[in-house]
Amino acid sequence: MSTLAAAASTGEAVQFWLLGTVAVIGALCTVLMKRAVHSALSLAGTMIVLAVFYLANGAYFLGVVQIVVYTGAIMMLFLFVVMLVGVTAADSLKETLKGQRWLAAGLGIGFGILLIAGIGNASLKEFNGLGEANAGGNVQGLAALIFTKYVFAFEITGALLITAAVGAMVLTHRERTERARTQREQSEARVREGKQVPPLPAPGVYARHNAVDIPGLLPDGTPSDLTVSPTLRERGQIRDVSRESLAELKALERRTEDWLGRTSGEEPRPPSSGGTTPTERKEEAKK
Amino acid sequence: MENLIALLVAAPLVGAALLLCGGKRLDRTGHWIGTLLAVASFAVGVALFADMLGRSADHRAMHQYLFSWIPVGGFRADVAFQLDQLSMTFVLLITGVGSLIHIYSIGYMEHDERRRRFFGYLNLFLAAMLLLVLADNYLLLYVGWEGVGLASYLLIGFWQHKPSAATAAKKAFLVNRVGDMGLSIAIMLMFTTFGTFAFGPVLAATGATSEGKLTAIGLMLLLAACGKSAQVPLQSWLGDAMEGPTPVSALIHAATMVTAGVYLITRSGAVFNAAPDAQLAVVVVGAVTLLYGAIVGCAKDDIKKALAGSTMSQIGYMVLAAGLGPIGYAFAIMHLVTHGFFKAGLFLGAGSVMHGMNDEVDMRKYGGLRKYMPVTFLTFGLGYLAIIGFPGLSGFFSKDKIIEAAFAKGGTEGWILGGAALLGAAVTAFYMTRVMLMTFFGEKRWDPKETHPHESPKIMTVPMIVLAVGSVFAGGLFSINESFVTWLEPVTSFAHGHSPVSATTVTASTIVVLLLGVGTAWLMYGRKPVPALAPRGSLLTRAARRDLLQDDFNDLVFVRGGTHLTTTLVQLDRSLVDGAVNGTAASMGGLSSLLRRLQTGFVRSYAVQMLGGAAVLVAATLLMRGV
Amino acid sequence: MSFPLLTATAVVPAVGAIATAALPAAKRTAAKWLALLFSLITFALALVVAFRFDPGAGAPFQLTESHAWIRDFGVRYELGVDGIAVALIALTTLLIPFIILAGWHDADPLEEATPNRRWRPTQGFFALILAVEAMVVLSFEATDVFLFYIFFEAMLIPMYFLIGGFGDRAGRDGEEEAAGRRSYAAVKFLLYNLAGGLIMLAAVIGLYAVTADQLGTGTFSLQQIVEARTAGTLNIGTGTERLLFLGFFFAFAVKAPLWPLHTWLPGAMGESTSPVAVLITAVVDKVGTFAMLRFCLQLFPEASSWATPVILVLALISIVYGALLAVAQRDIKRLIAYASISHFGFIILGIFAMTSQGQGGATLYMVNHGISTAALMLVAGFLISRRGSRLIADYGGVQKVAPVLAGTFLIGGLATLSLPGLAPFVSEFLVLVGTFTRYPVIGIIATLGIVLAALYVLVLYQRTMTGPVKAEVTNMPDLRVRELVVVAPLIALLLFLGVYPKPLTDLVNPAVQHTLSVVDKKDPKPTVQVNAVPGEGRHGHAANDQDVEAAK
Amino acid sequence: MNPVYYLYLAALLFTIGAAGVLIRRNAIVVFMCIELMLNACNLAFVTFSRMHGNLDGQIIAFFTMVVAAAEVVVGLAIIVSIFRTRHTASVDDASLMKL
Repeated sequence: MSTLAAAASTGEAVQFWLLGTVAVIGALCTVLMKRAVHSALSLAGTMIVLAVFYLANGAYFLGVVQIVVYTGAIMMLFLFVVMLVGVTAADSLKETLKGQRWLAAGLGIGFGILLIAGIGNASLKEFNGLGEANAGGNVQGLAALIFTKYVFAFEITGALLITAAVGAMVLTHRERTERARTQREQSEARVREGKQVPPLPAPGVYARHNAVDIPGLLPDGTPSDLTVSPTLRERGQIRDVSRESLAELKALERRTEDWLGRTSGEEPRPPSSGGTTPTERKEEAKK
Repeated sequence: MENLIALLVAAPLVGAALLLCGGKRLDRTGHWIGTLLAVASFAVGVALFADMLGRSADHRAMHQYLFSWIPVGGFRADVAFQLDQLSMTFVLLITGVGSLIHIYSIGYMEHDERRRRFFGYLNLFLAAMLLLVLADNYLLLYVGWEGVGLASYLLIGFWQHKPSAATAAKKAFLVNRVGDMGLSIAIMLMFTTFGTFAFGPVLAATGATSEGKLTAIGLMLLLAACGKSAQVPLQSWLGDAMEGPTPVSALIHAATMVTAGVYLITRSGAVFNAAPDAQLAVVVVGAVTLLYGAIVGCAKDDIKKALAGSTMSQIGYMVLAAGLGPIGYAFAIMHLVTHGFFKAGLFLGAGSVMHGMNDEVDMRKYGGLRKYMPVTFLTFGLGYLAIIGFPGLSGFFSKDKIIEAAFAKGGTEGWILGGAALLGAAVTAFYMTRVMLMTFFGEKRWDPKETHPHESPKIMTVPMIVLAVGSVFAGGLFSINESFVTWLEPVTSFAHGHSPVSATTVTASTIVVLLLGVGTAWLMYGRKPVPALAPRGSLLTRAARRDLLQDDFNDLVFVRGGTHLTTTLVQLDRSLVDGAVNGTAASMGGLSSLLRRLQTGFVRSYAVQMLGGAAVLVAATLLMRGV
Repeated sequence: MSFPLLTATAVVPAVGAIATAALPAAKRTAAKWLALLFSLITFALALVVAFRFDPGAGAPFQLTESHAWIRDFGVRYELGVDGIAVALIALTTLLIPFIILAGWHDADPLEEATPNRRWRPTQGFFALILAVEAMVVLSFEATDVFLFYIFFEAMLIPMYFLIGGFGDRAGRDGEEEAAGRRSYAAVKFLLYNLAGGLIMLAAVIGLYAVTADQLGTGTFSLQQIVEARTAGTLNIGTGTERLLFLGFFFAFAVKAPLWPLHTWLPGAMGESTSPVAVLITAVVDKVGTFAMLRFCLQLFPEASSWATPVILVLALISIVYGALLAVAQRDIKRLIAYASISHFGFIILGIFAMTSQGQGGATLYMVNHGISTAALMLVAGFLISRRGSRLIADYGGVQKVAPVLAGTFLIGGLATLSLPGLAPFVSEFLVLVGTFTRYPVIGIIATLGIVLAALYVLVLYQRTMTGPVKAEVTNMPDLRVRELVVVAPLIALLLFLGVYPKPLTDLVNPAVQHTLSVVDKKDPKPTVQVNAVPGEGRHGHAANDQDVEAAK
Repeated sequence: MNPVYYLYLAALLFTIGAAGVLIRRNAIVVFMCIELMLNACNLAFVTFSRMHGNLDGQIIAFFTMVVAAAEVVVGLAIIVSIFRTRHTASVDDASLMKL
């Protein structure tokens, strides 16, 4: 489709209406989603849609660049940063500044209306499509322009990019101001502040469970939070298996007793939740 | 000869400068210098007088042009003197009486450590007064006018440690200032009307001027005269002015300064002749004052205040006469001169009495002094006879003529004025007799232990004698074939009035009322002893003791009202005018603190503002395209 | 190009200011003498100016100097003097030496307060005074509106420091209290005048725009603009002219000060030391009235005659209002300040009466008021420095203790109430007559001022000088030699100008006539033509013939 | 169907992005919204280039992308460093501009 008609085909119309709605929804989600991750993803969606529109508008190069640079690079950068920063719980959409939301909504709507009105009353009737512009191929056309007419701008943007890269490095690079503390100093500090002198206890119960998300049990069987990483604690992803392990302990004693031939009451009922059944374990024991 | 005129003024002026700037080294000789210069000025006056007599009546006026004083555009005031018969009369009176009083003061002020300054002030007064009567234009006259005011201020307040004296001085100056306002307005009117304010042109051009303007000028001049001559309604200062040393009262507040108003009116005769309404006002003021002063004089127990009242009333006579027009001017001046003699004499007498009674002024504490101070008694008595118009003495001639002229005004006015004048004569006789009796007759009401009344030294008595002689013979001398009138006629234009009653009737009636007054006085104060403490007295008496409540009125209206006004204005200035200014400043501050609210520091609110700005821009561009 | 006399007159004090300021802290007395020397040199130069100036010559401005300065905006360094300017320059340069002498010890308390090597209040004080002199002189000389504006504004800065920095230690309550009030007064002075000045700046720029629009090349030169007006090449629209006029007038009315823009004056004069107070009211404020006469009237004749009624009424209010408030004051200096307000009312009245008497009188008034207020205020300053209080109630019977002081004080007071024979009478009467000839009612009301003046002066004198001697006053020394040297010449001058003001009037009259011709106003003719010219046939009378011509 | 609809879409997206910038407190999300706005602009540019039949619009869009990339890099770096020091990514907490 080297020649692009001034008036769009019906196919393009259908495409516009479908993808347009998607784009708008994506944008709205970007704004309204609680978690930054979701915002980023919906933004990426919108951008892909835009890429398609670029293609539809005969900007093939840009369309590709849009996908590569934006959805490829920039959005990934966003996601990285989100991971770096926003892992914590989603930020509430509750407004703190008084009247900020109403102002924003009012101004936004007003602004949009103004823009649309502007576009509306601009007489944009004649469309001479990109037919001859893209005649020699879109990329070639762009290249020709960039390296002749816009060469200086191009160079400057290059400089800008380099500066930006360097700037980012400078900003994020943490300069170590004082030398690292030796282990001795650390331990001394620990002793001095007094809490948790020995190393933190390991997670898991008696080495039967050693998943990081299972807290260790204190002698009386109550789980201790010290044993799991604070991140998991924050996310509320701790599995509490203390009661079940106690039940298993009981079952073990029963088996030893009837293996010694002492009879007793009814079968101990296996714990309802999680874990493996004692029958399986019997088989294990047999192996 | 003309060039001597300036000398008249210069001599005392030099004296004043010497004595006031001379410093302590002149303390011993100061008073002699002052007196000498006063006498010198008198001598010059006599010389000029002789020269003037030598000429024919029409060429007696002399002029001396010194220099152009204020030339601005059409406005030209010169320092130039004019010495005609009228001025001459005044010059002789001022320098003559002035010199006498200088001599008298040498004795009177002997024990005052600031005597040098006193004489300096006296000389200053002489200079100013001479300037007043010698000026050939109204502005220069105005200088003298205020100059005498200043001198009177300084001399009334001479004993400044007495708050009463300081207050009296201030009062005198202020009241005079009100009059001066009138004079200055009159001068402005003349300038707008005639384009000049020199006597010659102005008085010559009155014929060609609308009566309205002349009336205005006349009334303003009258206001000035009222201020200076203590005429109703501006008379309130004269009584308090008696706080000054007695020679001052004699010279300034009896003989010379207070008569300046009469001079002004007589000098401006042409204006008044052409403005009957103004003349009427003058007459009314004169008549009212002569009665007012007389009544006040009757009630005062302070001898000087009584005399002050009489001064008011006598000047009332003069003003009345001056208001009568050509038939009166000459007699006004004549009475002025004779009054100068006998009233000065009376005051000097009073001063000598106080001198002997260690500065007691209350007549009720006098009594029976005639044998202790015979000379004073004699001179005072002669002055007394003169003022009440005892036949043959000065007052008789001058006052009698005025009464005649008052009748001659004609119509009901004539009758009213004549009647007032006659009544005044009766009251004059009454209060002067009262003073006489209370002071020199009756039993002594003073304590012989602390007061030892004694005759004053020669240097004081001699001037009194001279003045007494004057007050006896001056009147007669003047009226020998109307010599005085003919002398003044070229200036004041004399006309014989046709009075409805014959001269003899008037004379007879004056003598009758005179006897009446004396008789009543004798009945009240001569026959029965005078109480040493003033009885409560009738309502009129009490009112008269308080100057007929004039001061109370002034106090209520001007002093109190003025104080309130000024204090409120101060408040307004602080709250309103300044408040407006500070208010603007404060409102600016408030506005900025309001704008400060916009700077929340929250990025997002800034963002909102940015978006708003963007929206406005877009809207603006759209509108531009729309338009 | 002859020797730039006018520039020299302004430069000398400026150099003096720098030199004085440069002296090291130890050389205090040297600084004083240096300042005095420079002020005297300036006075001598001013006298030379006065003699080189020829009133008879036709040119409105003489001794002119003109150099291009800011070419792009047609700003020129243009100096020139007419009679009025000469008189006022003479007054300024005459007063400054006396001010310096009177303020000989004003900075000493500060020296004792902060014994610091770098801190040099004495040098600062006198340098500031000289700086003010330089600026004032230049603003009297400038005939270029922009040049004038610069110095008109710049003189605020040294004045601000003089008011805020140096006070008489006579506050009722402690020094820091007084310092607070002082700085308040100084700030008020500054803001008030700056506000006026900024409005004027707008008007100045507007004027430039108009000239640039109509003459092709914009100019600030007074003479060019006046000539262009008369030639008809420049005619400012009525509305514009009125706006520009108001812009100029507002600034000058603040400086003058005219009711209701007067409230900064009592504070400034009350809190500052009396020499500085004299500097304010006798020198700096004169620039305002002078500028009304030179710029407002000559640049905007129609607008001035349009605004005249309102201005006259305001001036009238100032006269009566100032006098009444003076009566009610308890503080000697504030009383004198309000009296000055009343007097400035007279000056403005005379200027806008648009008669030769009125404007001539107003000019004389500026000079005489300068001298008389200086005399009164400086003596009051000596009095205050003796007793250490500004309150009238704290005095009494001084006349008995210090007769010379009392005498000089009385003479100053009498001059203030314009007693005939003293200089102010001449000017005040001229103003009154000039006003009366055109506006009789206003003239008559203004004469009330005479009575009120007598009231406040005499009340002041009575309360302070007369009566029984107060205990605190008993051992008050009389005037010292330095103080006599300050006061005596002023009093002599008052007397001389009161008796023989002709030199001054001859100096001023042509300038006034020129101004009137620019404004295109004539003196009203007397209703009755007196055939007899006063004093005709007198010898030595030819002197005033040209005045006759002037009047016709 | 008239390609001008692309412009309407661009306007809509731009507005949504702007509103997002105003509403969201999380700096990262704010950044995303800015990206959204930029993309909207790009769409408009591309559409314009189609209208005028020359490639300049696309060039501009291209440059916009580059600039956007640079901006994102620096911006995110800033966010990271801020988060390190203040342990938050909320723009409201960084209100040091207010004194």
